[in-house]
Amino acid sequence: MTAGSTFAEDVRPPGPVVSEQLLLALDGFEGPIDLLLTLARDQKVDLTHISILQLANQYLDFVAAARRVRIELAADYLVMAAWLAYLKSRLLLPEPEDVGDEPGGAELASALAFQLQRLEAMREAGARLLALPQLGRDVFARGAPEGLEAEQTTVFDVTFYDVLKAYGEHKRREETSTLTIQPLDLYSLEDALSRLSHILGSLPDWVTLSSFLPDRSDNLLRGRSALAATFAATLELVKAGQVELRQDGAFAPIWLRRAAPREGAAPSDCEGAA
Amino acid sequence: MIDHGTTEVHAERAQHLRLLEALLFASAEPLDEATLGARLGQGADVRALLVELADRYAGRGVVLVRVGKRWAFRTAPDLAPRLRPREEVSRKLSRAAIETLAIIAYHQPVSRGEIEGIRGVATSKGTLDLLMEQNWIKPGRRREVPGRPLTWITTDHFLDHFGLNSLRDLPGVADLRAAGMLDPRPMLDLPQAGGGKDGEGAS
Amino acid sequence: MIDHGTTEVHAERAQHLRLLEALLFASAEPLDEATLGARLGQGADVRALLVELADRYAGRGVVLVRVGKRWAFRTAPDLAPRLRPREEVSRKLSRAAIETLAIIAYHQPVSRGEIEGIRGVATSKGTLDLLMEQNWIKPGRRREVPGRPLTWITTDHFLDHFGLNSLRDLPGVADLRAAGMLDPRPMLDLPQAGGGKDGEGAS
Repeated sequence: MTAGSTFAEDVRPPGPVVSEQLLLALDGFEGPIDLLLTLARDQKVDLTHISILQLANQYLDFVAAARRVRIELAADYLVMAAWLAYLKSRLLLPEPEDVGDEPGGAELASALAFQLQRLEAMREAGARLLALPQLGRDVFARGAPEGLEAEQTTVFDVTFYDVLKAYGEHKRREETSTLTIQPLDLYSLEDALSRLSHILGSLPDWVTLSSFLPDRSDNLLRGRSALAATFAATLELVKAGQVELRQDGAFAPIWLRRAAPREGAAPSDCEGAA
Repeated sequence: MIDHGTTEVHAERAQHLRLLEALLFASAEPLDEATLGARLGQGADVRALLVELADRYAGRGVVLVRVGKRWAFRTAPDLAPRLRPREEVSRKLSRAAIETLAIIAYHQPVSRGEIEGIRGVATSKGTLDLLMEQNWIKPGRRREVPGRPLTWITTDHFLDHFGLNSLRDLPGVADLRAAGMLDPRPMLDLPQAGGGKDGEGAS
Repeated sequence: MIDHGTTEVHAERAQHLRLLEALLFASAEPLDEATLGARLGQGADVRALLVELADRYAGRGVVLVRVGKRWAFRTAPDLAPRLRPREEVSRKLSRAAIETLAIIAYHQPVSRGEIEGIRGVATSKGTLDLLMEQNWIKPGRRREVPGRPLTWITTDHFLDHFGLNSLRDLPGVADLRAAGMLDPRPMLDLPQAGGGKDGEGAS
């Protein structure tokens, strides 16, 4: 920065003095390049013939003036000022011999000139682009396009079976909705016990268990439950010592008789458990 | 002198036609003659211009039509199938709709109230609409009871669609039962007397 | 015999033209030749038909224009002052947005870093967003350099919006190219507003 002010004092810029207007417009600039481009336009020459040295001076003056008026100045402007001061020194001093890869002052200057020209060119291009007839502003598309989408017709996938099934399900629901659960007609253990005890007194000798079964052949379920209940009842009676049981082989008929009041001969004693 | 004048008139008329064309093309709504006249400016015979423009487009892929008192470009009606090809989308019918259809088929003529009574749930209007849209049901006579409710019956298209010759061919409840369509879901296969699985047909 | 044949060919061509006209009228968006070809059916020389149709509409109030590889009917640009709605509420684009759009249009594909290099300032977040919202730009390929920066390119809608047949029709593009203004010249590492933290531009 010191370099900038030093230069500003040493070499009076040939360009116009920094205008107050420009200072006031500082906030409107989009950064240092934008400002440089505006300053360059002040040279009122074709950008291809711009004097970068003069431009650097203008910029440095501007920054110096800006810092006198307003203390705060975005860092970018100061960085650019430093860079331009450097560029200026490279332009004014003879090129050193030993720079190697580093670009020379003239190269840097032309690169900066190109950058400015290109930005200017893009600004002009943007303006020309926006001057073209625009759709919806100057040129219009069809206001009420019919559209090209296929017209969709819905086809319901229902078979006759679906209809019948729906009706069947409906009927069934109707039926089940009035269904009362009927008690199962089963022959109970109590029934069997009372029946057995009742008949038992009149038994002289061995009788098959099946002959005790109530005659309910019309109802298979009741018949089976009677068999099971009667068998369970005989076991109960055996346990109570009132009945003797005998079976002569697997799946053979089961025999029973009233138990003799404590006599030894009971060949079925062990078989009774079978 | 006269030639010059006619050329000018000609050019103006052509320009009017161009503007008319562009205005009608760009508008989202049909435009009436007053609006068009205001846009064309004084001295334009809008009606005559419109007729001329319509003539130019006659027989083309796009035609100028009058909609009420307004004008609009439309694609030619005969091209509609080529512009918007029909596409069939297959969808499942809701259970409620199928059941409603079945009940109408079996109980017809049946009023909406009766359908609801049979189904035990309210029937949405959309369901009957949908079935009518498919041309499966149609309104029958009004029932001569208070409120004179409309009844619903099935259409010939219903018979056609489901491949029935007549409503008499609709399987009866007994047939449905025999076909197992009334079977409760197998729960406990209790051995009933005569335990044969096919004993139900007798009932 | 021959006469009959030619008449038939003639009639088919006329019908193709009608359909083409209707398709383009009916569509809200420009249509590409493949789509049109599919609609016309096999054997239709879509390109030739389009050229004929465009010829017929030349000089009229509505014209057939080519937008990139697609075609659309649009009102004639010269009628703009007569068609433009009175109260123009077109949103003003910011200078940054216009510049960015121009850079993308003329330099595409171009990375954000490159845009910033050209403009000398960081691109505010809203700028690319806004341009994308207008459907004027879209992301292109990533550049195969370190960091793989995303590039930006213009859309077909950009061409449509500005009435361009192709990017070659961008105003002054040939001159700019000839003057080297569109060269992908490596950028000078000038100090940038916004601090140039991403070195994309320098690469």
